[in-house]
Amino acid sequence: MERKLSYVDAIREATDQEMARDSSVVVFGLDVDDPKAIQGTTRGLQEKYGPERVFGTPLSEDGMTGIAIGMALAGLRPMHIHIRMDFLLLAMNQLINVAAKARYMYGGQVHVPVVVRAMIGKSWGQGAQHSQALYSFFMHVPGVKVVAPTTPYDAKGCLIHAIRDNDPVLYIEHRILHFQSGLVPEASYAVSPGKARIVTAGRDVTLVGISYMQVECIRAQRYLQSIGISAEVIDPIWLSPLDIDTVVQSARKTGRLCVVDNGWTTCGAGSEIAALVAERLQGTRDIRVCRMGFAPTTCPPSPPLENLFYPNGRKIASAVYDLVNGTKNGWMPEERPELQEIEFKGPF
Amino acid sequence: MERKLSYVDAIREATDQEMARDSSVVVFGLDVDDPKAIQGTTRGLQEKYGPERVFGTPLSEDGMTGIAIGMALAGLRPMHIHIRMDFLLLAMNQLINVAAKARYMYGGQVHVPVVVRAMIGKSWGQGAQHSQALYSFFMHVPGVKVVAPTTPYDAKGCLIHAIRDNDPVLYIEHRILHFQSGLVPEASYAVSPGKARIVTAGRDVTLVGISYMQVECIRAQRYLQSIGISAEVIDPIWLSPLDIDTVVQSARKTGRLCVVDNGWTTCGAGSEIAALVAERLQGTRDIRVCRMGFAPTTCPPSPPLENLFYPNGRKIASAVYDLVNGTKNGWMPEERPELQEIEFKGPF
Amino acid sequence: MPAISPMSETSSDIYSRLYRQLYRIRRVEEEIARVYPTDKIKSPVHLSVGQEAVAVGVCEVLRPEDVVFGSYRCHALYLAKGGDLRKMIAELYGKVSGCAKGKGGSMHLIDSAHGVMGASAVVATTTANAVGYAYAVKLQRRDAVVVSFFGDGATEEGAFHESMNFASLKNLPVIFICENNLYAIHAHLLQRRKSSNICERARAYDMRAERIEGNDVLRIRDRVGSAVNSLRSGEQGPFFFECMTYRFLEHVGPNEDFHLGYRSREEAEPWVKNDPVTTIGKLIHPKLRRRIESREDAEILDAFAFAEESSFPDECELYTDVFEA
Amino acid sequence: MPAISPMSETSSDIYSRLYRQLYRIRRVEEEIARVYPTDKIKSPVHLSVGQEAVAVGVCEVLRPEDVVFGSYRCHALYLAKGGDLRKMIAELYGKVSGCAKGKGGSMHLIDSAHGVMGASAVVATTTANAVGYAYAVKLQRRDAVVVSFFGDGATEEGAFHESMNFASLKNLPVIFICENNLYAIHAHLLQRRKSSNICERARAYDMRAERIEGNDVLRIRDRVGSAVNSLRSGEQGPFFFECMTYRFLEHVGPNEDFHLGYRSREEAEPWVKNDPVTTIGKLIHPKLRRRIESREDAEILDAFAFAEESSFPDECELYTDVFEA
Ligand SMILES: Cc1ncc(C[n+]2csc(CCOP(=O)(O)OP(=O)(O)O)c2C)c(N)n1
Ligand SMILES: Cc1ncc(C[n+]2csc(CCOP(=O)(O)OP(=O)(O)O)c2C)c(N)n1
Ligand SMILES: [Mg+2]
Ligand SMILES: [Mg+2]
Repeated sequence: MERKLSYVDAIREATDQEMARDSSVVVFGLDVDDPKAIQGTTRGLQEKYGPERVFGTPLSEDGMTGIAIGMALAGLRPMHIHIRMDFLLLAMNQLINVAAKARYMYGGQVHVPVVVRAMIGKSWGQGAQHSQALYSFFMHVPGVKVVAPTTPYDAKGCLIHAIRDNDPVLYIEHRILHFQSGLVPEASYAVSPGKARIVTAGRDVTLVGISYMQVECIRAQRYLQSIGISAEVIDPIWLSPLDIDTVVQSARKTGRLCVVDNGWTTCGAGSEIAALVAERLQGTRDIRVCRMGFAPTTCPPSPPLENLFYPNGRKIASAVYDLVNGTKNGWMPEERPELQEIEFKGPF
Repeated sequence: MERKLSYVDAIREATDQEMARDSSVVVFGLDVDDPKAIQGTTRGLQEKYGPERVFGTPLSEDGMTGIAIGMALAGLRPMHIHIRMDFLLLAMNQLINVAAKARYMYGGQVHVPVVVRAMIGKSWGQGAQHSQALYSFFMHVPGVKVVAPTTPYDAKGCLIHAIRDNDPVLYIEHRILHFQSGLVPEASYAVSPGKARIVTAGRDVTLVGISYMQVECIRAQRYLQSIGISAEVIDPIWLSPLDIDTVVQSARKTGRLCVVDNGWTTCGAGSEIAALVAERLQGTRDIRVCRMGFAPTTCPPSPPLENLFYPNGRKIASAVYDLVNGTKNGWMPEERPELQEIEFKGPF
Repeated sequence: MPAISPMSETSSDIYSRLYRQLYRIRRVEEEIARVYPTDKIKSPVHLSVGQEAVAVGVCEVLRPEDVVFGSYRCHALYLAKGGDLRKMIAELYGKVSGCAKGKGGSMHLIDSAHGVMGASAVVATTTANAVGYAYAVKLQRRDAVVVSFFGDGATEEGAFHESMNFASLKNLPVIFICENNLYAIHAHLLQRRKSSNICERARAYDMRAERIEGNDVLRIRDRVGSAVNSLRSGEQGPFFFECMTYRFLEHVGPNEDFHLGYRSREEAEPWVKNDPVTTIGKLIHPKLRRRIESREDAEILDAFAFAEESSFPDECELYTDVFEA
Repeated sequence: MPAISPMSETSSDIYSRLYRQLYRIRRVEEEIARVYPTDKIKSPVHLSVGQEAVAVGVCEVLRPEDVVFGSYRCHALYLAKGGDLRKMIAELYGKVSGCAKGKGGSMHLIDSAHGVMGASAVVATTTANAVGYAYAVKLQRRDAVVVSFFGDGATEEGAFHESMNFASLKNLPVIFICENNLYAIHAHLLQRRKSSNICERARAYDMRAERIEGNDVLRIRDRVGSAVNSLRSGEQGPFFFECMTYRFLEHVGPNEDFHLGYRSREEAEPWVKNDPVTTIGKLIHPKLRRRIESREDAEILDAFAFAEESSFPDECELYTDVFEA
């Protein structure tokens, strides 16, 4: 199973395989059928499955979300794609008031197997309205599942699960991750909720990185290694339902937890994970926690401010150093070129 | 200063006083000028200030929110009223993408002094779509202030501050609290962010109750008192910015923290407060935490299920008992009629 | 009375069927209003009293496999489309035998087996859902018509605009039924839009639109019936109908509300005089009518008894149906 | 060339003013496109090249105290309304001397001193803001006109519908300018709605609506000018104009995009032939024209130099402007 694919191609393959397997799968959203094909993730699908099953839409996020729900009620499995998660703010009513609640408020008579693909943007001065990752909103509300795969392998497996899941699933993609490539089996497979992944085992600290921050956590782990701090890096993959047990076990072992959100920290995934771990370990194990994420500001486009806005491997390593040694800004690693960010040119 | 007012009248008086004081204040929203006058909170304002400054609107939450922002950009101080917080889900784009970001993304050239009044409903089988309290969404995003007054005194003072504040403020009212009455000075005064209120001092546990749950926490405090557990009840009043210091000091003293959300707990205000307290006290004070809130389900209208869905004084007292004694369901107080819920007849 | 479009049955059959529905719905809601003060129904009720003609006239021309979506004011629609009466009353009582196991309440009636695909407490949300359902029906080559019911107020919501545009773009087999009762809660139409031109706006989406005056169940049946027939015969949708009607009782709750002053008894008078339950009743032989009424009365009594006797959901039900088990 | 509505100035003054603006905007964006590959501008640029006539024609009839709102494609509007050029380029460079201190970027240009009240990266959001601003202007009895610029795609959003309805209900002094360039990114108008009838939809909100063909700056100035005059003379709004125009370059970025295949060079040809920068330029004496051009060229060089030399925001700027200090 040595085949390598990009994250983009992994999404495309998952969608293709599911559409071939199940004629009830339909894919739509703004620009889904245009020459850019959503970064390539929908390339060729319309030619293969026709304009009834794959189509671009008017600019109507709220309406099209309600339409997706209606399709699902009629037995289809719609996938609604948004090139920016920020636009989901136009669709909150249908997502939260209808999709998340339909099964329950109709006493189980209906279900809503909708997949919402939402992309998180970063850099190139996209600024205030093209940079948000609002997954904590959907973790907060019962009735929606949330997944943020970071590897091409999970990108494919999680999307296949999401399409087959009989409940609404919010599938979050970071545009930088689109450029990652990795091993992806050709055969169809599902990565289902329930199991977080321990990416690297470690002794001294538990590092949980969400979405793209997973990459920065791995960088941090390398930096920390160089000074003898052993970090256990965990990728939760599914944020709702969340496999907290894996994190709790790790934290019990390391006694230290650092969660790095790919969003703001207040009422974020990191708050939830920190609170859960505190509740679960209190009285049995004294632990140290630290949350990182976006600066508590709007995202600025000016490059130097943008760099300050986001966490990165070095900042994470530095924070973990302090967590371990009880220092304050005790250490900041030198930039290591071989750990450089994946080269990409914006705007994305 | 012995004058008593209901929460409803406190809101009405605050609005009236500010409209008299500042001709730039305008009040609108669905049904603002109708015979029910938003539970009475807008009663008489249109007669007094005219239909240009006080008016009902079409059913257009998103548009009217954008319109409120435009008014604010032109120098008005709009107050936009929603009889159900659930409807804010239609206005998220303007609230989060525009109101919260305008000052920042325009480099301080503009500001958006909008007040959004949002009511939380409860009971009488309102069910899935008329029961949500989504304040954690707004705590998550930088640029919006959030307040959830629980007493008539704070209802007036916080609204006056909100109207005068030069940034967007989300003002949350629980419909049960509307029926509370209490001391309210007639003279104008502002209750500004920065200071949580210690409602009752205590030794053994810190009880933080948000919005209506403040009332249930006070009930719990009484129940606990009867078995010799002394609870310090704190009302944060302002959720963003949040006065965490007062909570941290109390938790340092009591060593135990129970936060009762008037909403779901996952990525909720309770998660944030618990995480902040853990971060602040780690290494100096070992504390026990417990979060309570809505059941992790959609709100059911059937009375017995509805009772299970919400925390109440007895359940809180029982959870705190366990927190203090390390037991599991160690104690559940007998219902005490004199602590009965405020009698009200729905639907609200 | 407008003529009945030719069909293979005597008009008296039609009259009695229409009357049965009109009477049934009216009596059910009168019974709800009677019981309401006892607090046995702990759910906000938005009664359709006065507006039954719209749901009845439309559903008269629908088949079981056709599908309807409604608003919180959904009792008439639910019943007219064939929704189970016992399950409806039990739902209002919050009983586990309710159509949503007591987890929906009065504003979210559903009976998928009879094509009642749900109702929302958030205005204008089910319109988009109906359009999506119609897209699926077209894609699946199913021979079914989808009907979306909503009030005049719903037409002001952005979701309405977006739904209209897409339905028109894709020529979907959906019929939009705007129940224009002149008010959104207590706000008159003309407080919310410059003119009463809902059909003009619908036409701006390139769809056929027609206003039906007078709360006229026969005309509604007639006009909507021909739209349904064209859809069945393969013509493309959508169609839009603005049905003028009037709410006799308060927006929510069991009482009259003329004392509030936002509308006058005089305004209501012509509508009450022309109450379809009475006018259609007059078209039927008294004997037959009494037979219909007593049958319905009995069924209604039975449904309320059923609701009373049914048990509340078990505690574990709180946690089921959030996700698939 | 349509006649100029009589005004107290020779048409040549008008031509040269229009040309100055058209040339200035075109050259600024050509310069942006030239610099872009160097990555000095780290901000997505949605260039107006080809569409300048709309902003220029409209702003020609506006006063400093009038106010405009735009979309992310806001360079032409910003400049036409008198926005500061140095601050604009500095903003694109992310410098603290930018109109938003480097915190807005290309999609959020603002110059409140000159009535440029902002631009949004989320389609159709500023339309509602413009309507709200117009409500305030009316309430404050201010003698100002508000103009909302948006693309054809924006008309599909629910926010558009809700904004139109309210502006019409309250007769607000707002002018809606739809820059119809036929595309939303790569999707043609007719992939997104059944027919090209934007004005009809506007009329369904009871407002005067008119389409202006041919990317014709003089006609735009003429027609919008008379609407502005009626508003100034106390007539009630709103007014709606659909200005047909065409984007020469890619949706976002500095290049052409005919190779993508979603539109053809043939389609573009007539628009390019009829490029207002050229046609208006022809109406001016070459000497005068060269004088205008060299003055603008100099100012543009200066603005880019200013941006280059300006410094980036200090780190502390990250935390300011979230709330009032
Ligand atoms: C999005 C939204 N906004 C506001 C409300 C509050 N509300 C409930 S019913 C109603 C009036 C709706 O009027 P209409 O659509 O004409 O239906 P009717 O009640 O007349 O049948 C309003 C404003 C709501 N439920 N949903
Ligand atoms: C609400 C929203 N949906 C989608 C997008 C992505 N998007 C950016 S520009 C654009 C096309 C807008 O077309 P139009 O309104 O005609 O303006 P134009 O770019 O042609 O000037 C889209 C869909 C967005 N920015 N905002
Ligand atoms: Mg109505
Ligand atoms: Mg366009």
